[in-house]
Amino acid sequence: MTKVAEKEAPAHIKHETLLELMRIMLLIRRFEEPCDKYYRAGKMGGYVHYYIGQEAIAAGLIPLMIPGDTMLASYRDHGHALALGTEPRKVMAELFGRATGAAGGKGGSMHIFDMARGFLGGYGIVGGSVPLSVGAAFALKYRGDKNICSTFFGDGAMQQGSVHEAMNMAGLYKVPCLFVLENNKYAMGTSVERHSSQTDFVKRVTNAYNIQGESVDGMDVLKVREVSERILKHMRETGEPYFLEALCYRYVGHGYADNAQQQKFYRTEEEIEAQRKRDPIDTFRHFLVSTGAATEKQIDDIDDDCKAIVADAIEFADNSPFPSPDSLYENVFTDM
Amino acid sequence: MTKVAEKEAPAHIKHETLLELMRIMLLIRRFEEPCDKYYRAGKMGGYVHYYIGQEAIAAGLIPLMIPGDTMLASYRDHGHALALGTEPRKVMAELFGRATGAAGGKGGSMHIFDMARGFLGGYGIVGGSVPLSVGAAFALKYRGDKNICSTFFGDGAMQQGSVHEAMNMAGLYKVPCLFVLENNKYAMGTSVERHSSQTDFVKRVTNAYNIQGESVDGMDVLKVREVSERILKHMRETGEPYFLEALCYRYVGHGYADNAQQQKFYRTEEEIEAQRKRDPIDTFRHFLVSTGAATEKQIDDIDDDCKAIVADAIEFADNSPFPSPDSLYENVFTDM
Amino acid sequence: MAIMRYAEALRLAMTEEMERDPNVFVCGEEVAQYQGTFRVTEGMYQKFQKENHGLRVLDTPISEAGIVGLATGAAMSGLRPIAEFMTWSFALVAMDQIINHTAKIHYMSGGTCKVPVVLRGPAGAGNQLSAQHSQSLESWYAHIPGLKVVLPSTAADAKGLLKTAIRDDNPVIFMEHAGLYQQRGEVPEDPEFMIPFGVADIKRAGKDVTIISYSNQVRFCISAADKIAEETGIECEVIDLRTLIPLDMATVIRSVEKTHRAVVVHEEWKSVGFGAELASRIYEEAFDALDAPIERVGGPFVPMPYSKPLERAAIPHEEDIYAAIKRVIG
Amino acid sequence: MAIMRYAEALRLAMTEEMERDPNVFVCGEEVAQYQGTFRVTEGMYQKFQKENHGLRVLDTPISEAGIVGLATGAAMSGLRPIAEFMTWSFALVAMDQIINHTAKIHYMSGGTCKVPVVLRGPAGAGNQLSAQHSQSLESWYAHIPGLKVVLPSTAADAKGLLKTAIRDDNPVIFMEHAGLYQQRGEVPEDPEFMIPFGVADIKRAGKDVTIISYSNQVRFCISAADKIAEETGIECEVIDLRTLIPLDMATVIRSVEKTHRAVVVHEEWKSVGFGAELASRIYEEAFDALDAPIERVGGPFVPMPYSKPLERAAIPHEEDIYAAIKRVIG
Ligand SMILES: Cc1ncc(C[n+]2csc(CCOP(=O)(O)OP(=O)(O)O)c2C)c(N)n1
Ligand SMILES: Cc1ncc(C[n+]2csc(CCOP(=O)(O)OP(=O)(O)O)c2C)c(N)n1
Ligand SMILES: [Mg+2]
Ligand SMILES: [Mg+2]
Repeated sequence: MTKVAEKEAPAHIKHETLLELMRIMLLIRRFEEPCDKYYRAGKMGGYVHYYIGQEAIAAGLIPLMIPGDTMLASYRDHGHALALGTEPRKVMAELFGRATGAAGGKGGSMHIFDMARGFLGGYGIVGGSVPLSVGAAFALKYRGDKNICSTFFGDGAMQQGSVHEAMNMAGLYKVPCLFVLENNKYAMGTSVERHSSQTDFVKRVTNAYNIQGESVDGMDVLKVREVSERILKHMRETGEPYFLEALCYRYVGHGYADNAQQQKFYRTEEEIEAQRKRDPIDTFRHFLVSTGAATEKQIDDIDDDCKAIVADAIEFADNSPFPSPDSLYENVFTDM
Repeated sequence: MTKVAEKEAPAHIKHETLLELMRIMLLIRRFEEPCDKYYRAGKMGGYVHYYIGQEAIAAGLIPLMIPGDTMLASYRDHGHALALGTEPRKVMAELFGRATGAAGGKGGSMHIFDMARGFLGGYGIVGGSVPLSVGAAFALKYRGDKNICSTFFGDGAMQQGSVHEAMNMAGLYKVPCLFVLENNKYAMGTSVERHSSQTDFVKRVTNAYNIQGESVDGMDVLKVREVSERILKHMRETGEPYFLEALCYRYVGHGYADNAQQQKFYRTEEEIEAQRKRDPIDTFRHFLVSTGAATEKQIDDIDDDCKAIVADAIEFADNSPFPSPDSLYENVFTDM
Repeated sequence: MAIMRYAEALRLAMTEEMERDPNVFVCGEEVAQYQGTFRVTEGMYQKFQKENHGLRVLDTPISEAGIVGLATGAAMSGLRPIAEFMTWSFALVAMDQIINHTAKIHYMSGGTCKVPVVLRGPAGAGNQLSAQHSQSLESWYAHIPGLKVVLPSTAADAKGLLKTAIRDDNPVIFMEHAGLYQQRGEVPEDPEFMIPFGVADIKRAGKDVTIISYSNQVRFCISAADKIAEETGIECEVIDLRTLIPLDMATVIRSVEKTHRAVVVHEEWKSVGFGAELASRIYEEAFDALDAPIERVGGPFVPMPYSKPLERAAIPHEEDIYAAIKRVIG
Repeated sequence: MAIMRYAEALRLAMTEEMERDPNVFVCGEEVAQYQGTFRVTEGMYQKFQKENHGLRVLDTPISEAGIVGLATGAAMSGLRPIAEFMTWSFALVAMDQIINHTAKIHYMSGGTCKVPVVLRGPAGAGNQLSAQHSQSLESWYAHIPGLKVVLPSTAADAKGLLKTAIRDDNPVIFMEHAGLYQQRGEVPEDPEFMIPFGVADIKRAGKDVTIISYSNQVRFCISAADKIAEETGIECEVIDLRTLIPLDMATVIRSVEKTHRAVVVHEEWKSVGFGAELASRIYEEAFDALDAPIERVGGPFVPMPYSKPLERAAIPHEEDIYAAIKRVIG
C-alpha cells in the first residue's frame, strides 16, 4: 500500500476534521457515480466532466475558505461546489436542467454557481475563468479585505493566452489569487508532455510571473490540507498571489464521450490501473483505519449518509419542474 | 566614453562589414529623421513609430539572413525593412501613402511588406505578429529547410496572451523561430517595471517555454552581430527556437503624438539624456575611429550617401501618384 | 449648462460617479500616469490616488483579455468597473472574455450573478490608422444577447449616457469616437443628469425623409440634411439612436410613418452591419408605410486602407448621405 | 456516387487534397492521435505520419490564437493549412488573429502576400452544450472583408466545398454543423468534384414562396416546405446559399421575382444576423416584386440555455419555419 498508511494519525488535525474530509470526498464520488446512468437515460445532456480521482484537492482546500472568500472553477466543477457546501440537490437539479438547479437550469454541469457561498461559477472555455479570478481577487484587495480568491483549472489551460495575461497581472498587482492547477496529466487526449514545452509548471509560473508556487500530491487529502492551510495563512497575511500545482490523475474519461475505447488512443489501461491504486479515497480510508483514526464502520456510515444524500438529490432533481417556457427570456439582462 | 571604444578593431569581422553595419544604422537614422517634418506637413498620417536608438538591433542581426529566411516585425518596422535591403523609396512611398509604396499605399508605416526578401510584414496589434512567426518557422521545418524566421517585438508584447501561446508552441514543436525582444524599457508610457511581474525576460522565457535564450546589449551593433551569428548558426544546425532579448532604449517618443510634454508623465529628461550617451551610432562611430577601423571622413561619406538616398526616397515618394480610386476594391480577395 | 468637449464630458461623468460611489473604478492601458491616450482620463489618477491603495485609476499591461477579465471578475464581486480600451480594435484580443463571459454570466448563472461593467473607448476610423486599427464592430456586439450597446454623438449624450452606463447593472459596450473627442457642446451641470437607454433622440426634425444614424455619422447626416433642405426644401428628420441595445424602434417607426422614406447610416461596413437589422425591422414594422426601398449608407466592403484618398473613400461622408437621400426621394 | 456521412465526406476531401498537394496539412486540438473530437480526421494521422517529420496531421495545445497564427504564418510562407477548431465557439479566443491578421493581410500587403488557409470545425447549437459552447457567428465573419464564408448542409456539398476551400488562395471560414456529421448522402467519387463558391443550390423547387437558408436549418426548411405542400398545396422553393461570402444574390432574386414572398432562416440569433443582410438585399433588389414583408426566422435573443426544453425553444425548428411560411402567405 501507499506510504500514507505508514504514518501516525496527525495530532494537529482534529478527529472531526479527518472524518469531514472523508465525508466530502465520498460525497463527491457518490454524487458523480450515478451520473453516467442518468446521462444515458437522457436526464442530463451536454458535457458532464467528472472529478472522480481528484476529490482530495477540493476537499483538502475548499473547506478552509472563510466568509468573504471567493472561488471559481472550470467546467469540471461539481466537486468544488459540493466541497464548498452547495446543496447536492441544487447541483443535481442543475445537471437535470431543472428550475430548482443552482443556475435555474440555465447553466448545466459546466456552470454551477453559488453566489451566497462565494462560488462565482464554473466555466466552459478552457482558461476563461482565470482572468475573472484575478478580477475577483482584485476586488478583495481594492476593498482592503483579508480574503482570498481560489481558482481551479487544468493543465491544458496553462497554454491559453488569457491565463498568461491574468497571472502576469496577479503578480504585478499582487492580488490575493490562489491559482490551483489541477494537473491530471491530460488535456482531453493530449498528455502534458504533448501540449506543454515546459512540464514543470511550478518552474514556469514562479519564474515567469514572480509568483510563489509549489507542487503538492493532489491525491493525498491531508497533504493538500496541510499545504493549503499554510498557503492561505500566508496569503491572508501578505495579500499576495500564489500558485499551487496539485498533481493528480484523471482515471475516468475526459467527459461522457471519452469512453474506454476512445481512451486507448492516448493512454494504456496499465497506466490507469497503476493510478487507481493511488485513489485518494481508498488511500485515505486505509490511512484512517490503519492509524486508528476511524473504524471501517465509521467510514461506511459516512459513505451511507453520502449515498442517501445523493439518492435524495436525484429524487429531488427528477421531481423538480423544468424551467417555465417564459424563463427562456429572463436573465438576459437584469432589467429588460 | 563607453567601453566599446577601448577595444581593438575586431579581427574576425571584415572591414567592409564594419562599414556596412554603420551604413545600415545611418540609413535608418537618416530615413526617420525627416519624417516628423513630413508628418506635420500632412504627407504622412496614422501612427509612425521611430526606430531611432534601436538601429543596432536590426543592423546587427538582419544582414545575417540568407535566402529562404523570413522575418516579421511590429509596427516599429522601418528599420527592419531597411536593414533587409528593401528599397528606401518603397518604404518612404508607403509612408506617403502612394501607389509605389511597399504595400501599394494600403499598409502605411505600420505595415511594410517585402515578400521577395522574406519580410512577411509589420503588424499593428501588439504581439499579433508573433503567432504568425511561429507559423512561418513551422513552414520551414515542415519543408525541411535549413532556414530560420526572426520576429521582432517589444517588451509590452510580452504581456499578450498570443505571444505566450506562440512561444509554447515554438518550444513544443521545436521550430526555428528566433524571438527578438527589443526591450526599449517602455510600452508607450508604461515602464517594464510597471507592466511586467517579471522584468527578467530571459528568465521568464527560458523557464516558461524551455527555449534557450540570452540577453545582449542592443545598443552595441557588434555585440548584436556576434551573438546573432552564433545563434543563427546554432539554429540552422538544430532547427530549434531561440529567445534573444536586445536591451535598448527608446529615447524618442512612442510615436508622433508622444511628444516631449507627454513624455514627462513617464520619464525624466535626465534619464533620456543618459541613454543618449549610449547612442548606437555615436558609440560605433567613436569605436571605428578610435580603433582605426575607419576615418571620420569615411563615415561622413557613408552618412552623406545615406542622406542622399533618403532625399531621393522622399522626392520619389512625393512625386509618386496616390493609388487609383479603383484600387480601393482591389486586394480584398485574390480573385473577387 | 456648460460648454465642454466630448472627452471632457466623459471624464466628468466618470469623476462624478467615482465620487458618488466608491465601488466605481477605471482601468486600462495608459489611463493613469499617462493621463489617457486621448486624455479622456486626464487628472483622474491624481485625484483618486489616495483611495483604495491607489487602485481607483489603474494602469494595466497590454493584456486586453486580462483587463476585461479583471473588470468582469471585479464586477461579479460587487465593484463597478469601467475598463478602457485604447481603441475598440484591441477588443478583438479580448473577444472571448467579452462575449463568452461578460455578456453571458448573468444568464448562465440563472440570474444570480450580476456583471455591472462598462467597457469603453474610441471606435471607428479616421486619421489613416489603416486596417488593423480601424473598426468598431458595434453590429457584432449588438448581435450578442446580454450586452447593452451605446454610441453617443454629442458631449451631452456622452455624459448622460456614460452615467447611465455606470449605474446600469448589466455589461455596457460604450463606444466613443476619436473624431468626436474634441467636439464641443452644451452639457447640463446637474450631477443627476442621466439619459435613459433605449430612447432615440431626434437631432433634426423633418417631415420628408427619416435618416437614422448614431455616433460620428450623426453630424454628417445633419449637414447633408441641411444641404438638401437649402437646395430643395426637402426636410429630413435625423434620428440619433444613441443606444443600439436597447433599440428605440418606436421613435423610428413613428418617423417613417410620417415621412414614408428612410435612410440608415453608419460608418461601419454596410454589409451585415447594424443598418441591415434596422432596415429589416423597419420593413417588418412599417412595410406599407414605405414609398421606396430603404437606403443604407455604410463603409464599402474593404479593410481600411492607409492612403489618405482611399481612406476617405472608405468612410461615409456627407456627400454619400446626400446621394442616398437623393436616391430615396427618387 | 458513394453514400457516405457528412463527416466522412469532409475527411475524404482533406485526404484527397493532402495526397494531391504536399503543402496541405491539418492542425488542431485532438485531430491526430485522438482521431478528432468528432472523428472527422479519423485515420488521417496514421496515413500521413511518415511525411514531413510527422507534421501533416498535427495535434496542438489548447491555444486557438496560436493555432490560427501558426496556420496563417504557414500559409503566408506557401503552405496550405487546414486548422480545425474543436468547435467554432473557441474561435473567440483567436478572434484577433482571424480578423485583424488572417483576413486583412492580403489587403494590407497591397496584394503581395497570399493567405490560403482554411479554418474549419463544427458550429451551432444542440445537445445542451449551453451558453459558452453554442454559437456560430457566421454573421460576424460575413461582416469582415477578406474572408470567404462557407456552410455546407449535405455530404456532397461538404466534400465539394471543402475541396474548393483548400484550393482557394484566400482565407476561408468553413463552418460545419455537429448536427450534420452523421447525416448520409450521395457524394460524387470524382477527385476533381468541386463546388464553386458563390453558387446557391435550389434544394427544393417551388413557385409560391422562397425560403433561403444554409447549414443545418436547410433540412428543417425542406421538411416544413413538404409539410405545407402536403397540407395546402403551396410549393416553397428552398434555396441553400452554401456560401455567404461570396453571396449568390442572382439565384435568390430570380426566385423571389417568381414567388413574391420570402422567408430567411438561420439558427443563429435573428437580431443583427445574416438574415438581416439578406432581407435588406432582397428588399433593395426586388422591392416591387414583394407582396409581403420578408419573414426572418432565427434564434431568439438569449444566450443558449442548458435545460433541454429551453434549448429546444432557443433553436429554430420545423414548426417555426412552418409558422413563418404561414405568416408570409398571410
Ligand atoms: C478555448 C477552448 N478550447 C477548447 C475547448 C475544448 N476543451 C474542453 S476541456 C478540454 C481539455 C482541457 O484540459 P485541462 O485544462 O487539462 O482540464 P481537465 O479537463 O483535464 O480538467 C478541451 C480541449 C474549450 N472548452 N475551450
Ligand atoms: C493589442 C493591442 N493593444 C494596444 C495597442 C496600442 N499600442 C500600440 S504600441 C503600444 C506599446 C507597445 O509597447 P512595446 O511592446 O514595448 O513596443 P515598443 O512600442 O516599445 O516598440 C500600445 C499599447 C495595440 N496596438 N495592440
Ligand atoms: Mg488536465
Ligand atoms: Mg517597448
